[in-house]
Amino acid sequence: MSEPQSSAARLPGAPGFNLFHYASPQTFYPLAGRLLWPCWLLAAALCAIGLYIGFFVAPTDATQGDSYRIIFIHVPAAWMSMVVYLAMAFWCIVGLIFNTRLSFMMSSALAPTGALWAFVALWTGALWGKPTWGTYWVWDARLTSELILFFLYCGYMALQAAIDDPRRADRAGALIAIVGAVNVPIIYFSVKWWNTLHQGASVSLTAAPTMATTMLWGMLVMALAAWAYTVGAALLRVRAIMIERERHTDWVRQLAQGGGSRT
Amino acid sequence: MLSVFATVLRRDLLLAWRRRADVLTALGFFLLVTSLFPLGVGPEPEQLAQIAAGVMWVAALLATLLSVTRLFESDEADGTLEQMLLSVEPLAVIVLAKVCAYWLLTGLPLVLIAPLIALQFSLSPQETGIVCATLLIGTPTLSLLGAVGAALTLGLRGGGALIALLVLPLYVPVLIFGAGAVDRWRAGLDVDGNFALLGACLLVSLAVAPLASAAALRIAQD
Amino acid sequence: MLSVFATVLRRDLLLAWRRRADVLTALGFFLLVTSLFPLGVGPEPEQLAQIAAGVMWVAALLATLLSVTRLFESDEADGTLEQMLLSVEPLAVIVLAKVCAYWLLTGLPLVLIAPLIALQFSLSPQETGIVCATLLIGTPTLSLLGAVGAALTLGLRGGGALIALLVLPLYVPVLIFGAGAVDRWRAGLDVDGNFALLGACLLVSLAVAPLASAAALRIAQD
Amino acid sequence: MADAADTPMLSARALSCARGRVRLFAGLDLAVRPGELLQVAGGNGTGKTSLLRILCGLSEAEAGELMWRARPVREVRDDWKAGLLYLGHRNAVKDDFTPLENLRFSAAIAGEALDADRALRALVDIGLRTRLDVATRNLSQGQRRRVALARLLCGTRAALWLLDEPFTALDAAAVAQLAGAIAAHVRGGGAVIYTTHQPVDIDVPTRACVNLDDYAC
Amino acid sequence: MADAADTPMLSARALSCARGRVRLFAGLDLAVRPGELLQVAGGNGTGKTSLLRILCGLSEAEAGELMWRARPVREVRDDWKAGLLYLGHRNAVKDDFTPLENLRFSAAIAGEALDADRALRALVDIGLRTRLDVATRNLSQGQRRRVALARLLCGTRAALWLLDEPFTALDAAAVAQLAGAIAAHVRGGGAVIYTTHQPVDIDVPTRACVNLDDYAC
Ligand code: HEM
Ligand SMILES: Nc1ncnc2c1ncn2[C@@H]1O[C@H](COP(=O)(O)OP(=O)(O)OP(=O)(O)O)[C@@H](O)[C@H]1O
Ligand SMILES: Nc1ncnc2c1ncn2[C@@H]1O[C@H](COP(=O)(O)OP(=O)(O)OP(=O)(O)O)[C@@H](O)[C@H]1O
Ligand SMILES: [Mg+2]
Ligand SMILES: [Mg+2]
Repeated sequence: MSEPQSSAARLPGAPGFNLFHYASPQTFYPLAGRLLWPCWLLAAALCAIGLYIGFFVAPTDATQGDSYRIIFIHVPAAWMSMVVYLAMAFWCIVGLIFNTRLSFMMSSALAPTGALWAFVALWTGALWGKPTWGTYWVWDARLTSELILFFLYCGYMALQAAIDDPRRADRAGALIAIVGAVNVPIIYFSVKWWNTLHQGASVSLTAAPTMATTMLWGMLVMALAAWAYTVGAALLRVRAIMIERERHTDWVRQLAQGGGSRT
Repeated sequence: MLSVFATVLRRDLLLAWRRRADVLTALGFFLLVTSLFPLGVGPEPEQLAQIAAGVMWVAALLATLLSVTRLFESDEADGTLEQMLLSVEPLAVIVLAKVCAYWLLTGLPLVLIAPLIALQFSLSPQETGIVCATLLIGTPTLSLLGAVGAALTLGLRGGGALIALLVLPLYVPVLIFGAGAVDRWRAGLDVDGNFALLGACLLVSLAVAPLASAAALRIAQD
Repeated sequence: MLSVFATVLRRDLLLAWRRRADVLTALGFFLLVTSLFPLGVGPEPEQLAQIAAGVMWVAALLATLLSVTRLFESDEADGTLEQMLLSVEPLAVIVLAKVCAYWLLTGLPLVLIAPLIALQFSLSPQETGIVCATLLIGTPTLSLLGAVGAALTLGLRGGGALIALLVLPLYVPVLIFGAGAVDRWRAGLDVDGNFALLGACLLVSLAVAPLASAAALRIAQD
Repeated sequence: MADAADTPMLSARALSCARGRVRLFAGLDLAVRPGELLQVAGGNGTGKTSLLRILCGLSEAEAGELMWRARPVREVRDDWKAGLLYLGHRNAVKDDFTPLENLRFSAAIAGEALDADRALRALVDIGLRTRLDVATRNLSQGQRRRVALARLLCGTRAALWLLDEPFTALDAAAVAQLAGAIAAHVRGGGAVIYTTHQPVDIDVPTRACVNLDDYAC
Repeated sequence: MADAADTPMLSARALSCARGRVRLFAGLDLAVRPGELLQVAGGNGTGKTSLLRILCGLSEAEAGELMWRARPVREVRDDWKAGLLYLGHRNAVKDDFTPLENLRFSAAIAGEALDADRALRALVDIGLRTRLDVATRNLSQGQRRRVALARLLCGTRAALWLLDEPFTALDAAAVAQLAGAIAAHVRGGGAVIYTTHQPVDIDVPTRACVNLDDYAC
């Protein structure tokens, strides 16, 4: 019994190229550990600020009253659910091209968080729908495609769980992640392509914002908090995956003998 | 006899545990089908509430149909079925244990998730209660009848579709009594009759299906 | 390349001919589901006509889902798949041939029988025409996407249900465009958009699915 | 009377077997007594597997009579079933279980209790010590066969073993070990009917051979 | 240059193979030249099947390099694929087809044309004359194996045969015949890599043996 050798080390020209230095688990593991706490702290701080703006600074909406304040959770969650999926697909493509184990680990580490965001977006959207549309759920294009996104996350995780061999699990999952990425633009543009109940995009880089500045700030701060949380959660999970997958390698054994020094 | 029942039950549950995804995905299938129908049919809430019970029942039926094919398949392929036929224990008991495990893994979760789906279709609490109760009595019947179909088509080509053809006619009464209960309740009629009939279906299939499946398996092996 | 396509196509058709029941039963399944639905939902003609397109589409989708699982299964079990992977011919072409045969055997008969079912739901001739046309363009897409799911889940536990979870999300757009066409036509809107989108789905999956399936098969065999 | 050494454990009279439109053999008489080893020989397709499946009741003969301890099998179906153990071409192991789980469940299905210790010992004896916690799907061809054969090593109630090509896929060491186990069972008063195409040395006092080539139609 | 007798047809350098968390072998060098017969030996589970699957590209090695006629296989993937024929544990025959149909379709899938006459002759040669119109599902274990092996008898473009336990389930006559076919292929300038647990006599001038027991980790 001995450890499979690092595939990153076999990359042509890998030793000279700096970026690949962190492409191998044993170098990335301590880095991830160091990044962990800053991420958590940032997430907590931004979340506090964002919620403060959202609930105390932002004005009450003329038509919707206070129920609109769900927006401060709903929109960041919806954004993150799409971003995380794209990130997963990105890591899978990197993994397939460069054959780095770490990229696949990143991808599987991101999936549960992405699923969580998709679920939160669906949940808050449904709660919001009751007061505004009079129903929790309608079969509108955006809602449906967001639901599909959630199922894609579930499918990705179920597929990986069903395969024992990590290599095969990685590659099969990658296929789903990449093919499913088609869904993300559909979610984003659905409000444009079909005329639906759901709100169109009101935040855009090119046009002037159509909502109150404080609302916008609250949303953006919350979005940053969600980013920080996502990065933190992904790093935490990727560390766990690394340990679990490489538990028979020397560096993990040394880590275990080193008395759990985390960084 | 009891011990072989317990062992086979435990064995099938353990096998399913090894394939956790299986249990989750059977559920996922049910969820998806019930979500697909509104998509196909159109989103008017009243119309949806009208057809909700029907859709949930059809989905449960299809979820069973889709998975019951595999009830004996793997045991046949690897030769375990031969060993079951050769066992000193009665084959019907082994079959019953397999069906129980199957229902616990596919029928029960579906009954448990049903209230959520009823919510999605905006059913009232009473209607939800009735749908779930009919599913609770009805799904074991579906599993038992499915087992007969699975045993009959074992080793035949055509598999899934052929099973559907054999078993669906038997499923129809269950479907009618089950899905009909909510409609009767809505119409202000009483639903005891439906429950009694569903119960009778369950009892009859409980008595007949294991024996019939066992017989079919013996024939399939010859 | 063409010759291997023709051979594999012929081979799969011949295999199906040896198991004639298969072809009949896929059809039978479609017929049964579409007949079950009125049973579950209640027999008011207007309501039925309302949901007819949706029901037929969902039934087609499920018929595909139910049978596509087996697309590579038997070739995997007896080792033929290994030989296909080792062939000098491109694997994607072989996969495409298999999908074509599959569609000819399950999709096409279903399109051909659809007018009969439309009659049963009392659709008008124009509506019937639209439903059949959408099915004709849509079912090949379903087969192609199903092949990717089948390849991905080959040999895995979870089988049918796992495929459903993976593939249904991709089926949903097809379903929406397909089933939506009749509704739009009824509402007096034009349906060209739906057909264009269905055509686009078909072209995209024709280009992507064989390659993706081939990749998935290689992964599965490793 | 049942265990008297001269009462055949299993005997068949005028057995014939047809598959499709072909009759494979006819007029086959055969008997196996306690302490006897019987090889069923014959070329490919002469009906060895078919014969073994008839002898254990998985298929029915076209004609002929089958006796368990000198009584027609119809009358003593339960004794007959309890008295034999059949291992076919297929291994009857579940890919998702570990070898130990497979061994215990297959004993349980046959209706025999098997304690974990004994099962474990059998698996270690048969050379799977380093693969005890690997799912059977990941084992090699020969290792799977060993999982199935481990049942023979951990003591079974069955007096008669019916083994269809037990030596396939096994390496030389495993073949020798299995031959030893068969010999021990036979010497202990059991009986074994087996088929094989490999020349294997099994060290028992009495051995008989039925060559199906002689009964071909 | 390609066919010079001293250029190895297929060679491997420093091959290692891991399955799950176990490394099966490492640092394996191997080369087979035209006119050579190479046996891969080793106990059950030492990685013979895994090695053969790596050599034909069905799985990937953990490390090491594979060369086809002295060039890395990555560069000559098509030649490599066209040059070899792999027969595994599984027969790759369809239960519903007759032997003849099976033979023709499997040649076609591999990308070789095969006329009916030649295929028929191969099947008759291998002893299936009386079973030509029986569906393969009804054949015995050994007869199915023969259907798969018939491909070797009807001439194939492949210069290198990779045979995983080709002799299982065959009776003595069929084993001798297959050994003859292998010998003929090798003498004709082809090469064969095979595994077996049965001692079989193959009459060729040069034969080599790699024992995986020696490379175990
Ligand atoms: C379950 C139901 C819902 C889902 C799945 C959902 C999904 C989404 C998604 C994916 C986005 C981000 C896309 C983008 O930025 O363009 C989003 C944004 C948004 N949603 Fe929802 N939503 C739901 C319900 C609602 C409801 C009921 C309302 C309020 C009436 C609402 C109002 C908004 C608003 C205002 C935005 C921000 C749009 C922007 O400024 O770009 N959503 N939703
Ligand atoms: N429908 C059929 N038509 C013609 N022959 C058939 C049919 N079904 C089975 N057979 C023949 O029956 C025989 C089955 O033999 P069986 O499997 O018992 O052989 P065996 O002696 O075990 O052979 P092996 O050594 O190859 O395992 C085969 O010769 C097969 O060709
Ligand atoms: N996930 C895993 N964990 C541990 N060991 C594994 C795993 N997957 C495969 N193996 C081992 O890999 C080896 C596969 O060997 P392979 O099939 O190549 O053997 P073989 O030499 O062909 O044996 P046989 O003679 O029995 O056919 C086996 O020893 C098996 O136990
Ligand atoms: Mg045999
Ligand atoms: Mg092997």
